Amino acid sequence: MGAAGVYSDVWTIATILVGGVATLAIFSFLIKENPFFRFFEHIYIGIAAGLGVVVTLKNFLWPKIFVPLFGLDLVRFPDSTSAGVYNRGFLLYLAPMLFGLLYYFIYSKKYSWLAKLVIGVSLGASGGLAFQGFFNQMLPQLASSFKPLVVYGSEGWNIGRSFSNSFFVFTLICVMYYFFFSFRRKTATLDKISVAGRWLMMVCFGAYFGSTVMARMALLVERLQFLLGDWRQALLLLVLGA
Amino acid sequence: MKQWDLTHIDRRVIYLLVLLALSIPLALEYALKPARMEAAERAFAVVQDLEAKPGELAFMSLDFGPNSLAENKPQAEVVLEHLLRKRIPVALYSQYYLAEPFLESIPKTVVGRLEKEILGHFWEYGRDWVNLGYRPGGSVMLQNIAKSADLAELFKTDARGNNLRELPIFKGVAGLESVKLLAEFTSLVGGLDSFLQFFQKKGYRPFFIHGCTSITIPQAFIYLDSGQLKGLLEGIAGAAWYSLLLERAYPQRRPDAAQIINTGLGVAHMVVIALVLLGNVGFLIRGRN
Amino acid sequence: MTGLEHATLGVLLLIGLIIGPVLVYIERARRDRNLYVRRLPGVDAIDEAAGRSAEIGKPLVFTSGLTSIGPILYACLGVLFYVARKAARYKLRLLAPQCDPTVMAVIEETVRDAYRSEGRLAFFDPQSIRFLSDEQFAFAAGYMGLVQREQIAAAFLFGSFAAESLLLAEAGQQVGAMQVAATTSPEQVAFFICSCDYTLIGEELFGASAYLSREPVQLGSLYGQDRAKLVFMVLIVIGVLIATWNQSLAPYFWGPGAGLIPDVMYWLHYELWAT
Amino acid sequence: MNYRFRLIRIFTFLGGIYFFLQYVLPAKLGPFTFGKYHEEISNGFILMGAMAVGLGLINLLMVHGSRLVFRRTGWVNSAALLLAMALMIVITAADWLRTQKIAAQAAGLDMLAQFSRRISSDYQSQRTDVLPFWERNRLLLEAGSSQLAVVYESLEAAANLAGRSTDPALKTRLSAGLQETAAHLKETESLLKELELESSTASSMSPNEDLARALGRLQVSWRELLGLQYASSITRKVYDFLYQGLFMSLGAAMFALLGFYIASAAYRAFRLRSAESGLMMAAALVVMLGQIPLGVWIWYGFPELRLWLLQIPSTAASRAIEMGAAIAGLVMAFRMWLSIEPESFR
Repeated sequence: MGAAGVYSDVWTIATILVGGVATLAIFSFLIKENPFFRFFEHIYIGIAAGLGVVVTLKNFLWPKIFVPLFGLDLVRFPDSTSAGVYNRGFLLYLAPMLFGLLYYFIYSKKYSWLAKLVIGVSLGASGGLAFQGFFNQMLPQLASSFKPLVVYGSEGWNIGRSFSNSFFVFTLICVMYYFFFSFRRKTATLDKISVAGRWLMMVCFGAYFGSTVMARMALLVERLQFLLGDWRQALLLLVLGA
Repeated sequence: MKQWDLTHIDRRVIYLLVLLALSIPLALEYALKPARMEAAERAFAVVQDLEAKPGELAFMSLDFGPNSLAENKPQAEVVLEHLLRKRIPVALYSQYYLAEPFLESIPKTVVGRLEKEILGHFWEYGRDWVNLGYRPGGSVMLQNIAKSADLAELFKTDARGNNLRELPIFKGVAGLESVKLLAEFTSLVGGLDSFLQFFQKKGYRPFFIHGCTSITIPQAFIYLDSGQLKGLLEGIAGAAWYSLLLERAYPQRRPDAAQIINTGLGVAHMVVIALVLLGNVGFLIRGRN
Repeated sequence: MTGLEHATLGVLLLIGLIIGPVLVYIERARRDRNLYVRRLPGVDAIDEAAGRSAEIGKPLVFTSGLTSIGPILYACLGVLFYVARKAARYKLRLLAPQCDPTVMAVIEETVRDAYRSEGRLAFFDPQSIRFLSDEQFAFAAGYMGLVQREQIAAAFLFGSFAAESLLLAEAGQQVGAMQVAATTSPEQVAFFICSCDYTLIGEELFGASAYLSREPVQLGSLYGQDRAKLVFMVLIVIGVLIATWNQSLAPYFWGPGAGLIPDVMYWLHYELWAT
Repeated sequence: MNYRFRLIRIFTFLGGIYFFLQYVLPAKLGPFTFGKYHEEISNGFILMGAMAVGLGLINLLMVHGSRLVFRRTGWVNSAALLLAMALMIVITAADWLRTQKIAAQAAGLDMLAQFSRRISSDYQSQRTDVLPFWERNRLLLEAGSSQLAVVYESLEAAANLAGRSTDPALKTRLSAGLQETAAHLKETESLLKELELESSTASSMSPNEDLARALGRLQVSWRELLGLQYASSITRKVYDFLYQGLFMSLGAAMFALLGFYIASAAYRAFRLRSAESGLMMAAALVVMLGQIPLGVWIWYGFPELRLWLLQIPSTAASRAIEMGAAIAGLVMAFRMWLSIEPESFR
């Protein structure tokens, strides 16, 4: 944000100021849990809850359900003709709506089993959906694992790529092998494959950890930039009363 | 008081060290010389060799939100600055709604800095750069861009509501072939994929340079190796090296946020590495006793 | 990649290859109750953590993080059921902070059932199933505060986690709780390993419940699942060998385009995959 | 097995049957086209889940409401939570309603544009089941005039705001928007007067077509202007205060905490205790050295080694983990759908 124009407005300054205070409140947790953090923790949960309710209404319930259900997207012209016809099929939305209300029976001692009906339907639905999800996710991954172990390029045998591909396949097999639960490992070799699988996983986790350090530090820098930049200026403005 | 034990440094001391490592370079605006990044050098060369005739422009897609701001924003700033210095008109656009405010704020900061540095020269909205705003629709939108024979017709207005036909920057601009360069900055791999797939038409593909975050470097390198990307800014380090190259090409330029942030992040990494090493030294000493 | 809207014949075959062994082995497990399962140290730690909690009389926490309703949640429920029974038996407080209302309903039912099965339904406190927020970091903030204020003795972090994993695990670490974590997200495992006492990696999350209960249905499906994985492993080996032959060896020995063997994987790739 | 349990099983099965069949069966099965109502059916399921939103709210109200009522420890914080929640609901809803209203106002113009186009197309296709076009044009003129009066009024309000505003950027944007909208308004007005109202045969319907286009342009610029006006209203500013100042800042701060924690976790956990932890530490150190200048100064090969570690072993290992978990997940999903469960559980 540029300097002069932005600070002309009281609300903008207030927004920046409270942003810095909120940031410091969260950071204060680093020293220890304290009332300052606790207060903003509760504010955060409250705001998120309020936002969540309206966002559900605004982004889903209203446009996807209520608008077609009440035919609000139909245009009525001054001569009382209209574009499009109301589709009564949308009345069927009332069924999942009423059925979804069964969730609230978990508060009843006697009828809490009714809530299990709607829970069952949602479990069943996610079970049914899993088939498509599984294949759309796994098949491309499977196909892209078919790497040639030996690679010939225009300059002959490409040792580097051959090694990389072989190592890739080796890692894949070892780690998959590690996750067998039900086969007794009868020979020492098989046991070693499993150990190799575990070691290779540790390399993977370490590498992910290392590359995440940069992303997390970068987020922290962004906050510090804000505190040392916009927030400091807004604070000065407040203190000096300019 | 117990003896200094390297295996049990209080966590608050560690937090303090991280805080100091990151904020001292920021507060003092101090920058160390960044490391050479070859992929960023290639990106620099692409922009350096770029020439735009009237009716040609560069496209920048800023597809990042607050979460990757610290890495993607300096990248976007240095590339935009380079383009503006070379007087190549730039159209900024985004596929990610959280990026919307940056489409205005980033060019404004860059232009402000340039005008302060090179007195008497001005960069005007509508002539040197334009904000096309956030455009929903993802890859469908990209396909439409590729198919369009008249981009002004496709986009119609800029984010401020101006008719694109009335802006000098769009004078003579036809379809995709008028776009000489595409620079995309994102932390999302999916965004890059769809640009590679759809931002081209038969027989023509603009030069494509990309700015990624440290996490997505491995995926981005696959496309750099295959030649689909002509240059790559790898996280903040890439932006810092690019910034240094700019300084070499334009000696009166002052160090910017990219190099300062890069210094802070580098020092913070060193702190972490040093702590790990110290912990192990303490661990080994204790083991021996 | 959006993928396929509808399955092809090949996919149906694969579904059969995955589900078939599961059904067969569930039957077998019903007859033979002493099926072998590899030891999972993280799972043994669950008992240890519950025991510790009973010793010092402080609460347990079980969270499924950002898991939404689906197979992963279902796998966690087995462990939750086990933990909740322990809590009911030893009269421990079990806290379950939530971030999804529908998941909350499922969790509440499971905990209630666990208390019922121990004959201690009267001890079940609905307020211990606490909704925090459906916003990732608001949930994390609430969790951190909760763990500190309640000074918990043990934490179980089972399910899908994202960037907040380290926040949750460090909070427990700071109060000295014994922590057992399990997640299928490879990016988050490293953080759990650094901050928790035991971490179950990937599939071990699914194995945990079977290992704990030794129920025939769960053991059988664990066995079947291993066989299905074997199928995928064999597919990978075949695919790699064919790729090596067709892309490198055949062109080298016979010249370009000659000596190729028919590609089973081509079938997998195109017949199975493309519409 | 009692009837309740059986009923739950049946419902669970029914819940999954559509998605399963939709995937397993071919797109066309005889006269059936599977997936024709896919979006609506999916919405139905989402709707069912969305009904549970209240569970979270009820839980929050019970926990914090009781704390507040009985003044238990922390009741001040609970009060703050409930207050923040109520305030956020009110403000977000107000913000939404205002934007909704702007959209509805603009939609009024859009409706007229559609009507005008329809009059033309109905005339050309010689539709007989509607009023004759000159009478429809008369209705269009009537509705149009009253709509344009509304636009006029709002222009005055916008001009007022531009006069009062102290923000120069807003001022220029407002006056630019005003000018443009006023120009489009004039154009629309004059086109409205050219509509054919008398003769029973029109030589051409081009006035109607022109009017539709002008209305479209007016709609765009007016909407922009209304949006601009709203952006400087108090509701919007309070919303920004809550959303940007609190919600986003708190989220960013929580995320930034990870920067501190990752350092202390690395220090604590990366020890040469065993081969496993040693390997993990070595990989992490190499990757970290590969992404900072220091690493390159020590050895030029660190960035490349980092890349290799992430591209080859890490990708392979995480793919193997994901594959295994996905297979286990599919088996679990299948069991879940058919309720193949031990009796002790559920």
